[in-house]
Order: sequence, then structure tokens, then C-alpha cells
Amino acid sequence: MSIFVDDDTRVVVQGITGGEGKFHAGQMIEYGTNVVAGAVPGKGGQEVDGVPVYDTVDEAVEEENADASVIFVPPAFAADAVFESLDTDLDLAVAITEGIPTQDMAKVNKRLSETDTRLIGPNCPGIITPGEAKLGILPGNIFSDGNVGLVSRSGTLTYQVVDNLTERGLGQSTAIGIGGDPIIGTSFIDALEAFEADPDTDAVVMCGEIGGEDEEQAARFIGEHMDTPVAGFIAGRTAPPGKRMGHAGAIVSGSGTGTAQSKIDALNDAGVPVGDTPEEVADHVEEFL
Amino acid sequence: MSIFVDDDTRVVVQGITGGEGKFHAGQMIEYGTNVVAGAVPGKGGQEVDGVPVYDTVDEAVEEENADASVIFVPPAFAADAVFESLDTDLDLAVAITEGIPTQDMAKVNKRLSETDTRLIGPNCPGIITPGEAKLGILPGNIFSDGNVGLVSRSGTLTYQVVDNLTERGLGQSTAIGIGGDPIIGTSFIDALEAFEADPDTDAVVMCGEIGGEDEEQAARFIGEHMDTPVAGFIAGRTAPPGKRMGHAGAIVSGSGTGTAQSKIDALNDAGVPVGDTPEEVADHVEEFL
Amino acid sequence: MKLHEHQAKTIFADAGIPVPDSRLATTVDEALDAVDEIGYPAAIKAQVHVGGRGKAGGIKIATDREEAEQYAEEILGMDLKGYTVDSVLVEAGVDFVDELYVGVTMDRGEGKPVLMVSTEGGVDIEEVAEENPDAIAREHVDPAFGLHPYQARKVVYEAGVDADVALDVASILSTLYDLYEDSDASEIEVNPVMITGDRDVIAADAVMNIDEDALFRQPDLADLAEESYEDDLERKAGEYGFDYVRLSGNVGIIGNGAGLVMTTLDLVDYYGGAPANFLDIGGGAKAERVTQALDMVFSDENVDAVVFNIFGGITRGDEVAKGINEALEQFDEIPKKVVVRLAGTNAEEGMEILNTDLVEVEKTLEDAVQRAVKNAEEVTQ
Amino acid sequence: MKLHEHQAKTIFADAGIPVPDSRLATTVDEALDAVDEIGYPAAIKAQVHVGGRGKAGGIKIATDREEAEQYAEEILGMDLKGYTVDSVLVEAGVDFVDELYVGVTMDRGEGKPVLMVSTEGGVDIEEVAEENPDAIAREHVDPAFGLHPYQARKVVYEAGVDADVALDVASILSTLYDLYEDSDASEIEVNPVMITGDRDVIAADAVMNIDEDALFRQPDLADLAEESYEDDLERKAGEYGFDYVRLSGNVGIIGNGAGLVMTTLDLVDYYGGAPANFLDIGGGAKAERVTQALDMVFSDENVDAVVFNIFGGITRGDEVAKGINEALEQFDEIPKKVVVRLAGTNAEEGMEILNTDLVEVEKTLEDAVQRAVKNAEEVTQ
Repeated sequence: MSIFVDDDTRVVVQGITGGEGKFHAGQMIEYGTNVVAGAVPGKGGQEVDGVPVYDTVDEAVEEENADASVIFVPPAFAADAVFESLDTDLDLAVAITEGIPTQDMAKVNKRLSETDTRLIGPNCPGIITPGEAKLGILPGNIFSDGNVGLVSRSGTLTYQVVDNLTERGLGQSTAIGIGGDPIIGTSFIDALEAFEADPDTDAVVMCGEIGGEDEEQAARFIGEHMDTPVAGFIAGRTAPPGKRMGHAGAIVSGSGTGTAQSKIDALNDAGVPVGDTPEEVADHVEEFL
Repeated sequence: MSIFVDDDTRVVVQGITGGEGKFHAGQMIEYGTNVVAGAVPGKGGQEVDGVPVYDTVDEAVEEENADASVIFVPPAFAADAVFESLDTDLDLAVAITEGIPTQDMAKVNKRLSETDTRLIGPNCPGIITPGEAKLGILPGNIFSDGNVGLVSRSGTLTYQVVDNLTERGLGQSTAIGIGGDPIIGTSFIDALEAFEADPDTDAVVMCGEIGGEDEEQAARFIGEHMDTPVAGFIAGRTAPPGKRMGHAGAIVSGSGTGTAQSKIDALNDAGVPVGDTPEEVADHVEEFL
Repeated sequence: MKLHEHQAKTIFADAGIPVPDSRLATTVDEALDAVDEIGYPAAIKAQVHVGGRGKAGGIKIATDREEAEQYAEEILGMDLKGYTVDSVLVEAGVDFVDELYVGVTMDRGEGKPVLMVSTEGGVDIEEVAEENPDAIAREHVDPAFGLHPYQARKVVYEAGVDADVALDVASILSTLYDLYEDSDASEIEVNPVMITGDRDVIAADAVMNIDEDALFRQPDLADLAEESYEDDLERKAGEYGFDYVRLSGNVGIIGNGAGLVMTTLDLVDYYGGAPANFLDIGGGAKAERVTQALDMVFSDENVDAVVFNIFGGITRGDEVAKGINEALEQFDEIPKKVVVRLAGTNAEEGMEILNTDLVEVEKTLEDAVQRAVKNAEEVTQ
Repeated sequence: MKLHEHQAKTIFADAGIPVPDSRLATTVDEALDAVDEIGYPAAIKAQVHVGGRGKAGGIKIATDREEAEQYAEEILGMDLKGYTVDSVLVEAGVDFVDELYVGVTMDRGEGKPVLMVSTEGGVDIEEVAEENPDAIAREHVDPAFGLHPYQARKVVYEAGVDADVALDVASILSTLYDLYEDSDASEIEVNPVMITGDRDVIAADAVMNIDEDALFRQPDLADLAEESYEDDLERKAGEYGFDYVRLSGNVGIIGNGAGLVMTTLDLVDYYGGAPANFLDIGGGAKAERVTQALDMVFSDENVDAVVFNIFGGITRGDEVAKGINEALEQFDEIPKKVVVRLAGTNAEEGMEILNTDLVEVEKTLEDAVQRAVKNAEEVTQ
């Protein structure tokens, strides 16, 4: 079992004819993902890796019954691509693009409140249900099928933690990178709620980082609503205030909100053990299972 | 009984210190309307006819429990005033202002879809429940209490028809001018639905005019959902296509949609008799009762 | 408020939409100078606000100087459905292989702007809409967000525009939407967009209707509106600030409130007369407005009789009566018979004030209209 | 990207927000010329991106020429929390009776811009937020609609701003919101807005933070950003396009992906070391990027040892290894010991390629960090 994606998911890749889109569409197909179409304005009628390309998402849905999109579109055009997928009433849109202006995302966020489509990202590695489907850029080979759910704001940190889990034989139900931007579609709570409802997820890893208050809110949610055990990790303990640590969202405010300590404290209060190292996170998960 | 307003309605007048606002606030109070506040930026602390003025609608609601507003604000600032009343979660906002740009009203219309506040107008004479409350500029003296509901796109035409009714002793439950603009808050159907649900409205007069398809839709609604008898009148039979007949919304399109004939036919199809003259409308109502 | 084709095309060109090379001409000589610069074939297009200009002979294509002179002479000064042609647009002929329709308008039912595209361009789009509605692709725009660029592409592809020009057409459509928003248009339309053999995309016609209610924040367009009146009476109404529409009958109509004035027109027709105009003096009119309104109607030589119908709400019957008296007392002889009906606020006071040597008075709308229709009949007999 | 006060004030002034008369000066002479023009009292304000400039001695008020000279000498060239002051803003002193705070920022929890107004201006607003949150009035803006003018008024009245200046303050706030939108700001703040005895309203400070991700469509602001670097390493990182943050420790850190690099910093700290920097080479880095990254870290004289931690997703271990070899082979002697850990895509290939004469290799993140910390300790001992 899994959350959000599985081998029935029918994927349209927005931006499939670009360098990144083409490469990762190929990787997704190789992983076994059901990539049914690409969508690139002006490229309708072409094929990429045997996948038909349409000019619009609308046509991809009409012709190929796509129900999810993955967006590899440069930042200047990415918000438009997200609007296109939201307005086409897909079940899921996964925006990989890094560097979308925050004010564009505020508009997208408003639109999200009006639609049933789930957005994951942007500025995220995507989502994978090992052995079934991969939507995004995660390296499929490090994942293995199992019962640990993983949700993270960071890409490579996710790989690190997954690697530690997989090495110990702790496979994953689904792993989601929710993205490192200040405004994102799917929050920790959204993912945790879905994992809690998934009968085949028996433990969850939540990798947070500095900036914002999502982790604190997630901690409260875990304390109040979750039976599935959660292990935590928070990156950015050594980050100085006022500096953007790579991710647009990874910034401790001048007044000291959004610190790693505040998030660690909140998680501990909710009974969530927080590892000092990725290895320790894997230790905690091992104890749960 | 009545719809939308009665003597419990607590009214804030936006623009109460302007010429029109001041005059009509006075008329409303004289009619017995429960005018509890005015709202004009920069005029907080003043009084008009003994009514306290606040700088914002928010304060008027906070301090005086206003639950409805009447808007007498010049066109350039009127949409902002409407947004202010919608965002303050009043039950009702009545926009009298004529000449609000249509694109401003399209934005207001979007906001309306997100709120529970009812908007009447703009470009309308307002609403009156005879003997209880008058929100707007209708001349109170021609109305009388009774069981005929009236809904109209036009102001003076409403007065004409009401005059014909009152002269025959046919009093009104509530009369609403929904406004002559292309985009308005309360439609014929909204008003008809409320009249149908009002136990003390035993007959309804609906005065339409050329332009748009509201009357056609209303006719279908009457045919399908109303037991209360409705008499109709449609102005603009002689209007040429492509010309704006005073009201921004009163225009027959070049292709011939929005004609009086189309509306009359639709009403007749729904069993609604349409008078050739205002007197004939009163005849029909008299027959109903 | 409808702009002239040449005004709209200037706006299009400034916004980067390709339009044919063109010159405005008010004389045959100017027209010939223009074709000399532009070359042949050249279209000579009457600049009047009349639908179906082409069919009515207001657009001709000249293939040489002789034809150009002949057509310019024919069209300049011609009467086109009641309007005199004062100027022509001389425009380079476009060698096209395909014609599209693109437009942006307000869908009042939805309360949203809508983009429209059809590959059946170059013909009356309203006929297309009626006979083959599927031939027009539509896309609504959420007015809070404005246009998302993908929407322009989507509607263009949906309409079946050829792939090799689709993105160019979408780009024009996006620009049209920007113009629609920025200029408070109620309607922008290009019919046809021409596709040339070289696959260039050119706006060959240009319709822009501006929301009159927004002119207060569109000063440049308000200036264009000034230039855009084509009728002295319309111009006068614009100056006075009246809602005025000229019709073809002989009963002049003045009233307050759009619905009531329309109803008065309808009753004139119902009782066998023919309305000459729609004239709404608006709410709260004082004596001066009344005088101006009568001046308007008397200036219209088609008018044989007048009905003046007021139902006072804000408008006060005594003010109206005062205005009527003032306006009529200046005449040695009243030019046309005026029937007055006053109801509502201060109607009785007004009736008392009215100088019944100058006007006829009726108590009901129906009676007033019937009397005016009779008065008009008497003049024409 | 934070603008300098003088840059932000120029933008404010262009938008019509009242700011005090001011001149930028980079020398004491220029500063004196400026005060001669402006008069006394005059504020001499260090133009560096440091919070609490005033408390740190970076802002002084001169009441005569002698003081002006003294303060300009003191401030120009001073070290302010690690940054050298290259320029001062010489600004007319404002005789104020009241100070307000106004700001616009993104509330990331709500995903909406928020207006903030407080009558407790002139002090650290973040302290106010913590100690007396009710002293700050807030109003969220729906990003699809943009600001409705009433919202600026509402939040100003709610904050309790004096009635006689409330509309002026609301007008400034509206303009700030327009700037916020038009310039893709992440934050705009004026603290304090000064109210003078004559009830004039003046923006006495100006903070503008621009969303770095939006600079592609803000060419003018991108130019200002160029001028705004205050550190050679930051400038270099900007040129290379790296996400880079300088810290105070001595272990240089290079990695891929923000979360993993932060984690590497945290582990350096956890194992008793002190990180010298955050440097993310991003996804899919090729050899050249790797070389540039090492150049960055080697250029930092505080760095005593380096850890290079890559978990390959898009980034390929063999490319990284190639880059490391290339970068290091040019040295006769490697300037600082480099510990490399490669995992993920093509990690094994990379490990084989790596020239282990030039670098130390570890298999796990934890081991690599511990070794680098030890290397750094050895240098400092």
C-alpha cells in the first residue's frame, strides 16, 4: 500500500521535451511509472521515449486519461504550468521546479484552496511508492518496498535517510519530498494524515528543517491524531538568523522563530524522538518496528 | 413577513457624509429603518442625524452590531466599499451606486462566490419591506404593506408598477431593485426563491428588461420550482440591437440575444402572464389574489 | 463606447500586435497619397460604427490608382445606414490563406471575461455562434487572477488553429486580454486575424468597445471617445451627459430611469406610434437638466411630438415642472407639442406649477403616451 | 536579497513616499558636502546589512559641522559586526513627535501577504511582536485580488494611529504594498515612520528584501543586488550562482542539496567542530561547478579543513570526483585537507576515480564529518 501514487497513477509530464523533463521522464518510465503523456506548448504530435506529447494538459487528460502531472518547467513559466494542471482537475500535480517566485506561489496557494487537486512541491524531489511509481527526480535505486512512510522538506537529505533505512532492511511505503519553499502545496500534516490512514505504513520518518512553523504544527497533529509512531530529524541547528540556507524557505527569522530547537522541542513534546544524526533516525525507526 | 430585510436589520450607511448618503440616510431613518452607524474613512467620531460615524465598516459592526450596509459611494471607490462590506461578513450589502466599471464588478462577483454575504445591486434603488425597513433610495410613501413580492431591474419602473398596485390596494411584502448592471449580486432567481419560501408573499411581480439571460433563467426557475403565481413585465421591446438603453446591462446583442421577445416567450412558456403595460401587470396580480 | 477601427488598430500596434500598414484619409487626395505610399492592393475602409460595412459597400479593394480614386470618391461622404462617412482607412491588402476570429468579452451570465477563438473567421461571428456554436472555442478567465498564459494557448489549440501559427495567435490573444483589462474594454474582437502564405499572423480588423462607466480612469480613451461621435445629437447628449439613443420614429421621449423610459418607448409603439429616441434625464434632475433634455429633443428634426414622463423618487416633480416651464417660455411658439405626466415625489406641486398654456398634462403613463402618439399623427397627416 | 537603506529610499521616493532629504557619501569630504547642503541636525548612517546598526554605533546624529566630521570619520571604515562600512547615508534629521512601524511581508503559514502596523515604532518590532503581540495590527491580503484600499485604512485604524494622520499613513502603506508586488519583495518595512509636530508623515528608515527567485524578472533590482554585496566571498558566490552563507567556524563544507548541507553543518557542530560556511553546489553539478566550489572554500582564509559530502540523485559521483581531481591537481600542495564522501548515483565509480593522494575518503556522512573536524583541530593546535 501507499499514499497519493501507485501503479495505477497515469502521469503527464509537463516540460517533457526539455533537458530535465526528458531525462527524468525516461528515468520514471524505467522505474515502471505509468507515464502516459507529455505536455509542451508547440510540441504536440511529437513523441519522447514513445510517450505522446500534447500541446496542453487538457489534451493529455482527454486523450490519455492522465490523472497526475509532474512539472519540469523553468521558474518563469512554472506557476502557469501549475495553474494549468490545477485547472484541469488532475488528482495530483508534482512541481519539481526550484526557484518559483514566492508571490507566484501565493497566487497558486489561493487557487489550491478552490480545487481538489493535490499539489506536491514546488522545489521538491517528488514522490515515490517503491516498486510502483516514481513522480519526480528521486533516485529509484536507493528505495525499497516496505512499511516506513517518509516525508521531508529536502531532497538529498531524504536520500541520505532512505539509504540508512534501506541498508537496515527497512523499506518504504511511500516517500514524499514536500519541498523547501516558503509556500508549498502539501504540508507535513497532509502527508502525516495520509500515512496515518494507510494500513500498510507502520512507522513514519519526518525530516524537517529551519524556517516557518510547519514542523511545530505537525508535532501538535502527531500528538493529537496519530497512533503510527514517528521519528524526526531537523536540519539547520547551526544556521544563523536572517540567512537563507539554500532553500527559499529555510530561514530563521530575525526574531528567532523557525529555529531547529523550537521544532525539536515541539516534536519531543509530542513524543517524537528526534535523531542527532541520520543514523539515529534509522535507529529510532528500527525500535518502532 | 418579508425577505432579506425587516425591522431587526441593523444598517450601516457607507458614504453617509456625502450628499446622497446623508440625504437618503435621513430618509431611511424617517421611514423607520434601523440605521445604527455610518462608515466613512476619515470621518470617524462625527454624527449624521444622530447616527455615529466610524472610519471603517469593521468598527461599525464591532461597535453597533450592524448586519447590513447600504453603499452610497462614488463609482471610483464603490467596488472597494463593496469589498469592505463583503469582507466584514455582513448578512447583506446593498450597493446603490450607478456607474461601477464592469471589470470591478467581475472581481466583486468572484469574491461573492467566496462569502455568505448577500449583495443587492449595484445600480439599484435598493430594497424595502413596507412599514419595516428601507435600504436605498426608493420613495417610501408609494409602498404599502401587503402580500405581493416585487423584483425588478429598474428603479422608476418599479415605482410605476408599485404605484399601480398600491392604488388598487395591493400592498407589498418586500420590493427589491436588483439593479441594471450587467453583473449584479442578487439575481431574479435569488429573489424569486426567497419569495417562494416566504409564507406571506402570495404573488410576485417580476420586472425584467432587455440584455442578458437572467429573465430566461428565471422563467425556467418559475416553471420548475414556484407555486406562488408570478406576473411579468419586460421593458425594451423597441430597443435596437447594439445600443445601451441607459442601464449598462440593458443592451440587446448584435446577434439578437437578450431581446424582450425572448424573455416574454420564456415567461409565457413558464405560465407567467406578461403585461403589455404596467396597468396590465396590476390586472394580473389582482386576478391571482 | 466603440472606437473606430483606425483608433483600435493604433492601440493594437502600440501593444505589439501586427496590423497592416495603413493611413487615415478624410479626402480623396489624402487617400491617393496614402495608396501611393502603401501600394496595391489597398483596402479603402469607411470609418463608421456600422455593422456589415463590407456588404453595405463601405469596404473596397483597389488594385490600381484609378480604382483607388474611384472607391475613395464613392465611399467618402456616402451614407452608410444613416451615418455619413467622414474618413476612410487606407490599408495594405493582406495576401491571406486563412482567416480566424479571436475576441475577448464579458460573459455576463458567468460574471467573467471569456476568450473566444474560431477558425471560421472573416464572417459574421454571431451567425457562427448561432448556426455552429461548436466552431467557437471559449475559455473563461477568473477576474481575480487575470489571464494565465496557458489559457490563451488552450483555447487556440481547442479551436483547431493550425499548429504552426497557434503560439503566435495565442500570443496575440494574450495581448488582447491585457488590452481588455488595461483599457477597461467591454469587448475586443479581431475578425479576421489573417494567416498569410508565409504563415504570418496579422490583425486585419479591430473592434474595441470601452466600458463607458470606466472612462473616468481612462482619460486617453475618453479623448478618443470625443472623436468617435458620428452624429450631432449623440455628441450633444455626450456633452450634456445624458443616456441617449436615437431611433427612427417621430415621438420624442423624455423620462427618468432607464426602465421607465424604455417602457415609455414600448408604450408609444404599443399604442401605434414610433419612438424617435431614448432619453433618460437620470435621478434627481433639476430644472436645468430638463431644459437641456427638451433642447435635445427639439433639435431632432424627426420629432413631431414629445412625451415627458417622470416618476419621482429622488427626482422632484416641482423641479421638473419648473424646468419645463423655463424651457418652453423662451419660445414664441412651442416647436412641438409636449405631453407631460408627473407622478411620485412632489408630483402634485409640479402639476400646479406647470404652465398648461405650454404643455398638455395627463395623469397616467398610458394616457400620456396615447396623447403624444395622437399629436404626432396629427403632424404627419 | 536585502537592499541598502539608500537604495530602498530612492525607490520609496520615486513611488511618492515622503523620505527625508539625504545624500550618499563614501568619504568624509563627501559627507561634509552633504551636511552643508542638508543642514543640521543630520543623521550619519552606516550602509551595511546589519541589524541594530544604531545600538552598534553605526548611526549618529550630528548637530554641527564638527560633530558631522567626527561621526563620518568614525563610521566610515568601521567594522560593524564583521562588515566594513564603505558608505554612509547623510540624512536630514526629522523633528518627530511620534513613531510608527509599518510593513508588508509574506505570512508563509497563511500563504498570503500581510500588512502590519504598530504605534510602537522606532524599536525592534520583533521584540514588540514577542512581548506585546496585540500592539501590532495585521491584515492579510488575498494575493489573487491584491490589496483593496480599504484594507490599508482598516489596519491603520485598528492599530490606533492618530486620526489626523491615519489616511496619510494608509496611503503610504498602500504604496508600500504596490512596491511589494511590483518589485517581488519578500519584505518591506519602514521603522520608524515619523510623525512630525506639523503632522507630516515621513519614512525615516527603509527596509526592502527582494525575493531572489524573482530577480529574473526584476532586472533593475538585480543590478542593485550587484551593488549590494558586502563581502568578496558573497560576491563570488553570487557570480558562481551558488547558495552560500558564510559562518564563523573553520570547517569548510560543500555538499549538494540544502537539507543535506545543513545536516553536514549540524554534524560538524555535533562532533565538536565549527562550520565555516554553507555551500550548496545544487543538483546535477558537473566537474566545473565542483572546481568553483573548492575555489570558494579555499579562498576563505578562516577555513582549516574541508568536508565534501555528496549524495547523488541527479548529481553523479563520477562527475564530482572528476571535478575534485581537476581542482586539486593544479596545486603543488593542497591548501587544506579535503575529506570526500560520495553516495548515491555513480558513487562507486566516483570513489574509483578519486585521486586519493589528494583527498581523504570516507564511506559514511558521520565518518567524513568526524575526520574533517579532526583535520581542522590539527591545524589549529
